[in-house]
Amino acid sequence: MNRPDQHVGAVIHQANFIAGNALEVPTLKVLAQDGSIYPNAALPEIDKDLALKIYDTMVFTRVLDERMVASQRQGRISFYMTCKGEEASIIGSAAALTDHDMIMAQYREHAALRYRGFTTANFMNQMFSNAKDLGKGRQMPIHYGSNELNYMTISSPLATQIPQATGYAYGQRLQGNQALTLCYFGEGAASEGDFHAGLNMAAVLKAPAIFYCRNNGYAISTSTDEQYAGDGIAPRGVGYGIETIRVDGNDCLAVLLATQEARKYALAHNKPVLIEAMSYRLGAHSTSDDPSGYRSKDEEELWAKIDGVQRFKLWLEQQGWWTEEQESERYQAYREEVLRELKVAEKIEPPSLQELVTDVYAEVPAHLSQQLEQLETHIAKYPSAYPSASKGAK
Amino acid sequence: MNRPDQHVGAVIHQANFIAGNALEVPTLKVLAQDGSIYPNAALPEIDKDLALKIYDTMVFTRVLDERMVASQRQGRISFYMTCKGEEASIIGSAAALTDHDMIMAQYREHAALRYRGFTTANFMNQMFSNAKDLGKGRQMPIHYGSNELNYMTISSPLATQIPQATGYAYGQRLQGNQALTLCYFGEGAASEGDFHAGLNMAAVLKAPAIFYCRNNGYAISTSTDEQYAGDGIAPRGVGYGIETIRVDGNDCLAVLLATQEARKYALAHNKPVLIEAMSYRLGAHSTSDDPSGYRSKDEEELWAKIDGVQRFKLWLEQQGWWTEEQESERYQAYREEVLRELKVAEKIEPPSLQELVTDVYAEVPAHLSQQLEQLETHIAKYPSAYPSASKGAK
Amino acid sequence: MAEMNLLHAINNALDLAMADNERVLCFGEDVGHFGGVFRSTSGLQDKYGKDRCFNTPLTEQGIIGFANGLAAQGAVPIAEIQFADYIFPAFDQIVNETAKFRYRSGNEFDVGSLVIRTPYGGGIAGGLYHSQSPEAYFTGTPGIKVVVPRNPYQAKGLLMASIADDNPVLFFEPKRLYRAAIGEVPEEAYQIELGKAEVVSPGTDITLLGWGAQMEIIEKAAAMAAEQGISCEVIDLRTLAPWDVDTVAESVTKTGRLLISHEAPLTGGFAGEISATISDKCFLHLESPISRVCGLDTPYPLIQEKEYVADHLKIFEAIKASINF
Amino acid sequence: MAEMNLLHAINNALDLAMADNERVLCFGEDVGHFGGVFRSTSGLQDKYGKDRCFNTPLTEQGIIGFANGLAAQGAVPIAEIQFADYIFPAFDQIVNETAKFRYRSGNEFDVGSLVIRTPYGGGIAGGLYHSQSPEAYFTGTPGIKVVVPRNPYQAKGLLMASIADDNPVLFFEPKRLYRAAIGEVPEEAYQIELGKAEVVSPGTDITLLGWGAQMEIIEKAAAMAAEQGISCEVIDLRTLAPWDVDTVAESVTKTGRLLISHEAPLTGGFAGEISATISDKCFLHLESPISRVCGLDTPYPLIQEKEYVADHLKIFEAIKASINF
Ligand SMILES: Cc1ncc(C[n+]2csc(CCOP(=O)(O)OP(=O)(O)O)c2C)c(N)n1
Ligand SMILES: Cc1ncc(C[n+]2csc(CCOP(=O)(O)OP(=O)(O)O)c2C)c(N)n1
Ligand SMILES: [Mg+2]
Ligand SMILES: [Mg+2]
Repeated sequence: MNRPDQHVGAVIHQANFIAGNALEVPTLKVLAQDGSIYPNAALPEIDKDLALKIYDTMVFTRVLDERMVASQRQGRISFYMTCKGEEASIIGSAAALTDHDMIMAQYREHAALRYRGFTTANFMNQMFSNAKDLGKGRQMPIHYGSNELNYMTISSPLATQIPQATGYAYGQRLQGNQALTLCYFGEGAASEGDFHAGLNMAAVLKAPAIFYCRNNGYAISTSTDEQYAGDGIAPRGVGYGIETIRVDGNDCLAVLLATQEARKYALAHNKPVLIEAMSYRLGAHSTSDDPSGYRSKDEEELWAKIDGVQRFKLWLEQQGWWTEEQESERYQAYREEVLRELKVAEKIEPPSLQELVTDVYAEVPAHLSQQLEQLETHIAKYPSAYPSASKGAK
Repeated sequence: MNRPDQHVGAVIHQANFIAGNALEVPTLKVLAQDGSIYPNAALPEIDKDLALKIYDTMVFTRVLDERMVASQRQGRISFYMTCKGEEASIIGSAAALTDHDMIMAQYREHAALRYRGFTTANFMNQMFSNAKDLGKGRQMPIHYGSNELNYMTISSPLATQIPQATGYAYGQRLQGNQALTLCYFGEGAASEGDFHAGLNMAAVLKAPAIFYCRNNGYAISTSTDEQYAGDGIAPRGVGYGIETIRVDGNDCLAVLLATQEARKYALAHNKPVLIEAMSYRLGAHSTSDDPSGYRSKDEEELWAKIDGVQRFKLWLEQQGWWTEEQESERYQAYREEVLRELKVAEKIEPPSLQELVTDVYAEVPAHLSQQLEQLETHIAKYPSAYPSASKGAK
Repeated sequence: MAEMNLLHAINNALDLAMADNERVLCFGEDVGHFGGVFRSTSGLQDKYGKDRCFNTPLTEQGIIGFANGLAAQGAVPIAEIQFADYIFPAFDQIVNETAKFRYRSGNEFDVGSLVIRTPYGGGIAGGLYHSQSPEAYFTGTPGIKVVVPRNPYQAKGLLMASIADDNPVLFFEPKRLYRAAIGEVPEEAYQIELGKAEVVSPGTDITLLGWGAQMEIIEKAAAMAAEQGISCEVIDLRTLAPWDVDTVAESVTKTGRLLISHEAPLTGGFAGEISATISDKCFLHLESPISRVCGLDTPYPLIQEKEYVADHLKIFEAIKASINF
Repeated sequence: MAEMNLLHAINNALDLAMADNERVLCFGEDVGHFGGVFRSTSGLQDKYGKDRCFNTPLTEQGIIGFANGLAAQGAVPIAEIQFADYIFPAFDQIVNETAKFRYRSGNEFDVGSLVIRTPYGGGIAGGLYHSQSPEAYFTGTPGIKVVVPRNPYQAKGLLMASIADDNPVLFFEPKRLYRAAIGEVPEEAYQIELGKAEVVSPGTDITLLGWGAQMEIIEKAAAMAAEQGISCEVIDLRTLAPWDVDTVAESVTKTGRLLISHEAPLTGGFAGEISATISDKCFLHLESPISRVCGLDTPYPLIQEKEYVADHLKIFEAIKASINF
């Protein structure tokens, strides 16, 4: 029942506006820059195994990013995007989940996929669009996905995954299997209408989803002051009646803690949670981008200094769980592995010509079979003009 | 420059979520139910002339709504929507503007158009889709618009006017003519993606727009608890960094005060303002709707008791500006006027057949001229089958 | 068998689908307690609970985004868009997401269980925002099926087939017929195969092709033509994407003439695609140009609706013109 | 005259328009300081200030909604959608608002000053979300004009005409040619009339029709055909809505044959509409079926792009098939 007194809290008799910055949003920090824990800080549930798995994923991601940017420069792959600067944020949040939880990401979160178990070969096959790519060579590099690992295939149109995450989580709730959906998106994507729809619906329909905003300062060249005029994305949570927390995205322990708590809350109450992780996109937007056109080296250096990987490593060392020796060994091992798998993947043939028409529908309809047939006839006339025929793939 | 300390207010070391209802939004009230002013309440700028113009518009709107619902029942017009219950909210806000300000409404705000000077004949011509309808008989009843009166023609798709209002206001700011745009929308429409886009862009691009949410408890059959889980629409303003106020929508003086202050603020700072007016849709959603299927009589009566028109009238009487005699005279006069104009309008011929193809483009392109020509030839063969030919219009 | 109008037939199909599979969900604006503004989901919330039949907030892009996620999760969402005129805010979710979900993931994920229902079409004095027939925006989008029933029996069978189909289906309901079309409908579950056109009445001189509410008008014109001794073969396309080229081509090969009629404007309407394809397939059999009788190339008007629409008289004249070519 | 690539030609057109009228504004994602991800608005913010050339938040529905409002207010907005693949969130604002603004208000209000620019098309290894050619979604929408240039000279002249035109124009830019197409372009302002197709090279045996980046490929096929003694009349449609039926019909009446080629998938593509119209107009002149050489009916692929596209070899084969019919 809609009652006249429903929304009436306090009554005022002067036209006092609530200021645009009325809501104070504090930031959760656990790990200081020197690798120590803040006095009185709560700790996430973490043991040595988990800590090392997190750090291992960080190292792998750094190596992968470095290698693939180089490969793109060499013309071996067409495109790449790094998650440099946001590893702590991405891996810390992924580590708070169980494998049954669904991850719906934007694109810059391959570290979470690695954390889930995507192999180096899996990565390479996708980026080289070869016959072993789970996505059958149909999407640009970094558009990974894996049903087995509960990691939804990336879609380029921004923010579309947000209301989808709401639906996915709603389905999970109805099935009652204590799993939820974590949805990543950038502070830029949060300007899309789909963000609004997804969060509001999640709150109203009680979908156990964690909406995880990676606020990394930029949407391509657009800085946050041209993206929003409020205090970031967190205050919007309150607009939807959603429990919200802001966290230092370069603080892996804070991210882990916030996400663990969010997961418990979401499942216990069948409600969404919004997390805003403050971090910085240390690299270019993508290999097609040159950030020197829109931001200063000074700014980049300021952020590089508070890097989350370094911070986490210092903490590991203080725990006695990691040494410089292990560090260089692991980097070395991953560099070799990535290079080795890269060389394997780039030699694997492309998907067969038939894959041009599969998966448009569950079965190939008549008109697509005909189009494929005509194409095959045509290619047979000009085999040298088409890679599929000239490379002998099929 | 994006700095690491940019969004960092307080720092916390425990995962304390901000509650979904963390923001306390008070409600502005000036006029008590008995027509008295709350002690210490600020008053809007209002004199006798303005007060009587407001009340006159209230009376006209009540009469119009009553008559047109009856006309629809009689089959004279196809469709109607009343603004019953929200007159104080709509007229009070319109009265805070100058004639140069643009009004972009949703559909339930014809009282604001009347306040601007739309004549009774104007209303009737639109609802009877006749040749004198400014909209050339192309839209359903109540989709009014007037360039002269700076009242944008209503569009059925919900919320589309919200980002448009941002653009309009941006254009007004660049022209520097101290005018702004007031945009009305329902609490239901506020769930659309266009709401999010429009408000965020207004805040970022500094558009002097007043976003006026009529929270009337329902979107057709959907009550507010199925529309949002937060504390109404107002807290969203803070999410965008927009100055915001909630007002008792049945309190015409509070609405007038809030809107007058909002206008001053928006023009002085080139910034948007969000107003949420709490009220109730006393009537059915439209003449196609029967609310008994989704809400109780009790609820309706609860709200009818705190009607804004009655409240404003009591205040007028206490000022000595209005009497029962004037009241019945005015009602009588408007009933006669509406009936008279209705009878005139329903006899005016429909727009000419040519209007079928005008205004699709600025000029009628060749293919549409041809289509019209073919149509004319066809109609000439079957004149009795087509109203335009059988009624002799053209 | 029971006598049902088109609304009842749809309500009945939804009811059977929900009873059969607890993963079937119905939702949209006003769909829950109220049963939808046209009442097609009437009674379903009472029967199956609020978790399975519910109101959504007022956001079409959200409804379809949510539905895509649900379908990917394994549920069977049946999402309602209140009027087809209001499907456009969801256009990105449909065209870039629903339609490409399976393809882009290499079949790792799909939304094949999704059905989107929406009332379309004119004839109800609804003006430009309650009368549109936007099917052609979707028939040009690989990855979705588009279905339009013409009467209660067809509506139930096609809807049940759409729910069972392992592809996302856009199901357009002719709202003008919701209460106007009444017919015998089996009470038990049944499906009408998607992708197959139906020869509604055989004929020899010209093929008349349409779908949805337009079929009634085409049949009226065919009756007028019959009085003049012209024998029309009337075909209901039923599934518009992917469409049944063979049935249409076979008919046109026989009759030598084709007329297509739809409510949407001529230019860019789906009749153009059909005409292009059939011209190609039946080039040597066509005895006159393929005729398209459609809405004018303007938004849908209000007061001049009668003049605007592709009515039986316009179709009748076009049949004669085709025969006399 | 100066040598310009297609990007320069567009940048130059925008520059001249902004210099000429202070009510002209350019905006969109990354359009401001950075000059757009393709750099077509490069330098404009420096020259005309942040109020007239600026970044917007990342919301296409917001960009076009905002642009509609600005146009109604009397400004001359030139809104950029970063990729045509991302125009769909703005579909409602374009199809229900932009296109119907003047009509629904009885000309009380209009958004005739609006231009929406967006890069479209494939050939850049962009896969399904950086390669789409969505023109047919708009050519079926009365109330907007749709324009596609094929080279720098055309781009500047057509864009300046679009800005001057009193109707909303959707301007699709062939991004594959942004840097690849280079040509002589006058430095001063000039306009190329909208609504007129251009006979790019005259011929007698078959008419080849296309637009945008596809023209280059059509011309390559025409050259191959010429070597075989087949004389092709090549036409660039340029304005797709409303389109120049007369020029095409006249050509086909002469040649007796028509081939249409576009990047978008076959089914529901704009070639279908053209084929249907020309079949009707030129029925007695057609010596073979109208040929459509288009993308396959699938989303745009990545690794199999070469096989997928309507290339010069496929067009050449189709020309021969048409001649030998
Ligand atoms: C709907 C849509 N619009 C535009 C784009 C082009 N685009 C790709 S990434 C990007 C910026 C995204 O910024 P943000 O969400 O902050 O994520 P980040 O890149 O910083 O991780 C843009 C505009 C797109 N992919 N989809
Ligand atoms: C995009 C769109 N979706 C759905 C509708 C159908 N519709 C018309 S009014 C309405 C409810 C609007 O509620 P609200 O915004 O609260 O305004 P109120 O009627 O209460 O004044 C709906 C769903 C529409 N007109 N446009
Ligand atoms: Mg970002
Ligand atoms: Mg409401």
